[in-house]
Amino acid sequence: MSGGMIFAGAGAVLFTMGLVGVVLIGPLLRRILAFNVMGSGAFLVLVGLAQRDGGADPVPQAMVLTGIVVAVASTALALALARRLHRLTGRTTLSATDDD
Amino acid sequence: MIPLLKRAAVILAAASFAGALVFAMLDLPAPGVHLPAAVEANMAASGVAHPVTAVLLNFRGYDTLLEVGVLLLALLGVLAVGARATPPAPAPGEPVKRMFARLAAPLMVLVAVYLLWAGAIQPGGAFQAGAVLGAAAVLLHLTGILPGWGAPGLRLRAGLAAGFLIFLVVAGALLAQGAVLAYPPAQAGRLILLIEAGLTVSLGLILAGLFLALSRDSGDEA
Amino acid sequence: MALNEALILAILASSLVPGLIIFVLAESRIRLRTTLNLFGAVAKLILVGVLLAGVSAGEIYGFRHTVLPGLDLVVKADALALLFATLSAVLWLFTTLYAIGYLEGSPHRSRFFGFFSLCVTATMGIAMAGNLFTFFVFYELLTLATYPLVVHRGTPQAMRGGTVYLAYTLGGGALLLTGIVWLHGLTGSVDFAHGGYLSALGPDYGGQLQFVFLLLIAGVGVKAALVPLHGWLPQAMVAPAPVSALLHAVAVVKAGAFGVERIVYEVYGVEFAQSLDLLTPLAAVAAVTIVWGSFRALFQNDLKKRLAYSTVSQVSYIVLGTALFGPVGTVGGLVHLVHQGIMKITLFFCAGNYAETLGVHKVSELDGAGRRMPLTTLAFSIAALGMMGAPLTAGAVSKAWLLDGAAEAGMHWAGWVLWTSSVLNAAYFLPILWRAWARPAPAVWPEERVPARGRIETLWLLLLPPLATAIMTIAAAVFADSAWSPLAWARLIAAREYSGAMP
Amino acid sequence: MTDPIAWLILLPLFWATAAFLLGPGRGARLAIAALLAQCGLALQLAADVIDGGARTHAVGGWGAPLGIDLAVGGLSALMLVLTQAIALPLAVYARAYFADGAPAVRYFWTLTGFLLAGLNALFLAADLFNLYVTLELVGLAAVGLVAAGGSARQVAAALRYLFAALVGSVMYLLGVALIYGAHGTVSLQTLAPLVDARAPAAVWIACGLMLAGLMLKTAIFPFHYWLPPAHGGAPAPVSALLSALVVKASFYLILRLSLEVFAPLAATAATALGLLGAAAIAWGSWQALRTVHIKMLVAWSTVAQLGYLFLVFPLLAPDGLALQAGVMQAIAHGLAKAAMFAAVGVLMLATGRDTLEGLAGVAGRMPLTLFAFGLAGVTLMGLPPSGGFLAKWLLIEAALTHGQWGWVAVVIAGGLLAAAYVFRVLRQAFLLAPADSPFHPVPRSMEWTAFVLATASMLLGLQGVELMSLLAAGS
Repeated sequence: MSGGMIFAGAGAVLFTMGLVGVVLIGPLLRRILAFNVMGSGAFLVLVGLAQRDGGADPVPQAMVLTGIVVAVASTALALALARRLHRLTGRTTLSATDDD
Repeated sequence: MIPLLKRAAVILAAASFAGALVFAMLDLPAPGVHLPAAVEANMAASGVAHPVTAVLLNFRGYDTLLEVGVLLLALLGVLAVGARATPPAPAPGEPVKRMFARLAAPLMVLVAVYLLWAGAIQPGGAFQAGAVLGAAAVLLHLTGILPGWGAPGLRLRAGLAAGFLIFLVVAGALLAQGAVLAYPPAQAGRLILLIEAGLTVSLGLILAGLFLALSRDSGDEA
Repeated sequence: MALNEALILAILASSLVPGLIIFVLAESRIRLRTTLNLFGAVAKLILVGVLLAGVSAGEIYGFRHTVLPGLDLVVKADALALLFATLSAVLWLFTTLYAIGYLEGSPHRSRFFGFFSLCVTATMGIAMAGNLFTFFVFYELLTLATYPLVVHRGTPQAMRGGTVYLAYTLGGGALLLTGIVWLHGLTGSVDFAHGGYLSALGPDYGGQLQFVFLLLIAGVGVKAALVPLHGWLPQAMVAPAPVSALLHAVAVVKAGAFGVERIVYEVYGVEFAQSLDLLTPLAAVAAVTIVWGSFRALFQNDLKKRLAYSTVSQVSYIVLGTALFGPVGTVGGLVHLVHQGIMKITLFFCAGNYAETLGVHKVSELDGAGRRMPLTTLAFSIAALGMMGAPLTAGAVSKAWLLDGAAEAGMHWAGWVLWTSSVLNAAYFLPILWRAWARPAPAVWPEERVPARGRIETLWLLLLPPLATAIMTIAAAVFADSAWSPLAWARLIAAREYSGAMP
Repeated sequence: MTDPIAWLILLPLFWATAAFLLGPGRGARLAIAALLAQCGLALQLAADVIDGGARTHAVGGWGAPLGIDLAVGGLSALMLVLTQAIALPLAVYARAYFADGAPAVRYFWTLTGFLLAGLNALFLAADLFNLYVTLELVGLAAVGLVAAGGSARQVAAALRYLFAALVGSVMYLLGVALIYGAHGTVSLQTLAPLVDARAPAAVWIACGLMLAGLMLKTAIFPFHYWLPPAHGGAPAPVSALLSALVVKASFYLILRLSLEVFAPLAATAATALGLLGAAAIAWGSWQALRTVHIKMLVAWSTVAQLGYLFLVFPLLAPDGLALQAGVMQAIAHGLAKAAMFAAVGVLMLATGRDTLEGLAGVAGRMPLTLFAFGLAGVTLMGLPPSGGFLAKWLLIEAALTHGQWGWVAVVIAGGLLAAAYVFRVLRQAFLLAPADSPFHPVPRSMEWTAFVLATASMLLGLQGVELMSLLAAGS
C-alpha cells in the first residue's frame, strides 16, 4: 500500500467519523468541529487517492487549498450563527421545535 | 437524548460505509487522464515556477476567484448577523504579552511578504501570506491593542474588497481580449503577482475580520 | 391574421377584455362598468350571429396555436359549437341585465362582473374548442372562474357550497385530464371530427377505449351532474340568483352535457361508441339520474334547491338523447340542450325575483305570490309547464323527439323513464303553481324589499329577463319548424353526424 | 468582448462588490440596472444557443481538462434566462419591501449579487470541482440572506440550513475526490466517455455521495427538514429567491449530471428518486394543509412541488417528455413561487399578521395581490393554461407512454392536494373581514411585481414551443 493510499484510507475514516458526529452530536460547537473533521477527510482522500502511485499531482493540491479556504469561510459563518443563537436564546443546540 | 439504538445503527452504518469506501479505493485501476503531465508541459507559459501556484492562479484561477468571493461572502454573513452595537473598548492586556505582540506583528508582516514572494517558486503564496497577516491582527486584538469590529467604515470596506476587485478587474479586462483570466504569457507573471499582492492584503483583513467581528459579539454576554 | 381567425378570437375577447377591464375598475364606476358589460354582451351576440350566418353558408372559422410540440390549442366554430355558443351568448345578455338589477347597491361588484365575464369566456371556449386539449383548458378555466361567484357572499354557508363545488369539479377535472392525456398518447393531437376519430385505432384498443370513455364521462359527468356525481349542484344554490342562472343554464352544467356530446359524437363517433357497447350504460346512468333528480326534487321545500334537483334530472335528458343510438334521439338531446337552458334560466330568474322582492325562499312561503307578482309568476308558470312537457312549450318539442328517438332505437324503457319523469315534474311543479295562483297572500311577506309601484311588481331589470326567456320558451315551440329554430339547427348537426338525410 | 457566458458571472460579482463598497443598505438601483443588463445577456445567450447550438468558454484559454470550461446548452440557457427573469422583478419588489431600512437590508444587495453570480456560475460550470465552489457560493449567500433578519428564529433556521448545505457540499466533494482518483480529471466533457456501466465501485460510491449531497441541498423528502423554517422565516424577497431559484440549482445539477456524465449509472436510482418525490408531494402537501402560518404554508408547498421534479427521473427516456416536464415544472414553479412569496409578503405587511386567520377580507381590500396569489396557485395546482399544467400534462403523458400507472396517480393526487392548500388561503381571503382589523397601505410596485410574476407563470403555458425548442437546442 502506497503512502497516498494510507492518507486516502485515513481520509475515508475521518470523513465517516465526522459524518457520524454531525448526525449524532447536539451541541453546536462540537457539531461544527465534526463538520470540519468531515471536510479534512474529504481533502485527504482528494490528495491521497490522486497520488496513490507515488507521483506528486499539483492539481488536487491546489483544489485542497481552495477547499480549505472555503471550509474556513463556512466555519466562520457557522460559528457566528451559533454564537448569535446563544446570545439571543442562551441555547447551544438546535431544538427540534423550530420546525413549526 | 438520542436513543442508544439509533446511535448504534448510525455508527454501524457509518463503519460499513467507511469499510466499503476503503475497499473500493484499493480496487481502483490507474486513472486514464494524467494531469500532472499537462501541468508540467504548460509551466513555461504559466508565469510562475511553482506548479501548485500555477494551478491555483492560472490553470484553475477561476476557482480561486470564486473562492475569494466565498471568503468575502462569509465575512458579509458574519457582519450581517452581528449586533450593531458599537465595538467594546479593548480589554487592557498584560504588559508582557502586549510588548511581545508589538514585537511580533512587524515580523509577521515581514514573513507574509516573504511568503507572497516565495509562492512563485516554492510552497507559499497569497493565502499563506494572508493567513499570517490575519494572525497578526488576531494577536494584536487578543492583547488588547486592536479593538473588535463594528460595522466597517468605507476605508476598511475598500481594503476588504480590494483583492477581490483587482482579481475581478483583471478577469474582466482579459475577457475583453479573449477569455476570462487568459493571461498573455509575457505578462502572466506580473499580473499574477499583482493579484496575489491584492489578495494578501484583503485576505489578511477578511480573516482578521472573521475573528474580530465575532469577538465583538461577546462584549456583553451574560 | 385572416379575418376568420380574428372573428373567432373576437368572440372570446368580447367578454374577456371587458372582464379584465372591469377587474381594475373602482367600485364606484357603475356607469362605465354597466356600459362595458352590455357592450361585451351585445358585441358577442352580433359576432355569434355573423358566425351563424357564415357556418350555415359553409364558411370555416378556426384558430390554432401550438403550445407544445404536437399539442395544439384549437378554437373553431362548427355547427355544434354554435348551438351552444348561441345559447350562451343570448342567455348571457339576459343574465347580465338581470345581474345588474339584482346586485344594485351590493359590495364587490367589480369582482363579481369580472369573474362573470371570465365565466362566459370560458363557456365560449368550451363551445368552440376544436380538440379535447382545448376543451379541457376552458373546462378548468370555467371551474376556477365560477368559484369566486359561488362564494361571492362570503358567508360560511357560501364557503361550504364553494368548497363542495371545488372538490367535485376539480376531482372530475383530474379524471378528465387522465382520459384526455391517455387518448393523446394513443392518437397524438387530433381535432374533433364528425363521426369521431378513434375508430381508426382498430379493435385491439377496445378495452382501453372503454376505460378511457369511463374516465372522460366521469370527468364531464361531474359538471353535467350525473348521479352519483351531482352532489355539488344543490349545495351551490347558495350563490346569488344570477350565478345560479349561470350554473344551471348558461355555463356549468351545460358545459358538462356539451362535453358528453363532443365525446360521443366527435371523439368516439356514435357508431363506434355503440360498437364498443358504451351507449347503453350511458343511457342507464342518464335514466337513473333523470328519475332520481325528479324524485329528490319532490321533497325540497327550498325553492332553489327544488329547482337544482330539477336541473339534475333535466340535464340528463340531453345525455339520454345522446345515448339513444339514432338520429332522432340525437336531435332530441341537442335541442334539449337549448330548451332546458331557456326554461331553467326563467325559473331561476323568477326564484331570484321572489327572494329579492319579497324575501321568499321557500316553496311554503309562495302562497299568493301570483297576485303580488303576476308577471313573474306567469313567466315561472310557462317555464314550469315547459319542464313538464306541456304542449306549446319548448319542453314538449324536446320530449317528443326524445320519445321518438327511444322508440326508433328500440329502447322502450327509455320512453317509460321520460314519462315517469314528466309525472314527477308535474308533482313538484304543480303544487308551486297552485300555491302561487290559488292560495291567498299572507298579510306580511318575509322581507319585502321592493314595494310594488302600480303594475310594476319589482325592478324593471329583474322583470324583463324572465319575461323574455318565457316568451322564448313558447317561441321555440311555435316556430320549431322555421329555419332558424334550435330544432332546425339540431337537425342540421344530426344530419352531419350521421352523414345521411336530415331527420 | 461581449461573450455573455463570462459576463453573466462577472457582472453580478462586480455589482455585489460595488454594493458592499457603497455601504449597508445601498445598491438597490445599481442592482436593478445591472439585472436589466443581465436579462439582456441571458436572452442574447439563449438566442445564440438556438442559432449556434451548445458552446463552451475556456477560462484562462487552457481548455479542459487542464483548465476549467464554462459550457452552455439548451438546459443551462433556460435556467439562466429564468434566473435573471425572476431576479429582476424581485429586485424591484425588494427595493420597496426594504424601503423602511429593516436590519435585513444592510447586506441584502451585496449578498443577493453573490447569490446570483453563484447561480449563474453553477448553471454554466462544466467542471465537477468548480461546481463545488459555485455550490458553496450559492449556499453561503443563501444562508447569509436568511440569517440577516437577525431574530432568534431566523438565526436558528439559517444554522439548520447551513449544516444541511455544508454537509451536502462535503459529501459532494468526497464524490469529486473519488472521481478524480478514479479518472484523473474533473472536467465533465473529459469524463463523459470514461464513465460506463462497468465503472469501478469507487465511482458508484462517488455518484451516490454526490447525489445524496445534492439531494440534501435540494431539500427533497426526507432531507426537507431545513427548508420550511428557512424559507418560511426569511424576509419575503429572500424566501422568493430561495424557493424559486436556489433549490432549483441543485436539482438542475442532479438532472444534468444524470443526463450527461453519469447517465450510464443514473438509471439505478431512478425509481427510488421517483418514490422520494411522491413522498415529498404527500408530506409537503399534508403539512401545508395543517400549518396555521401563511408563509409556512407556501414553504411547505415548495417541499411538495420539489417532489414533482423528482418524478421525472424514473420516466426519463429518449422521447424527452419527462425532461421537458421537469424543466417546465422548474420554470413554472420558479415563477409561481416567487410570485406567491411576493404576494404573501404584501399581505403580511398589509394585515400585520402572519396567520391564515389574519387574511379574512383581503379579497376586498387587495384584489390585485390576491389575484396574483390565485394565479400562482393555479400554476401550482397544474390547471390550464399555466406552465404548471403543461408540466403535469407532459408528466402524465410520459408515465402513460411507459405504462407506469402509479406516477399518473401521484401527479393527479398531487394537483388535488395543491388545490386543497391553495384554496385554504383563497377561501380565507373571501371571508368577511372583522370590522376592527388594522390595514396598512403597501407600495403599489410590490403588488404589481407579484402580479407580473404570477402572470408570467400563467402565460408560460402558451409559450411551450419556444421553451422546448431552446431546451432541445444544443443537447
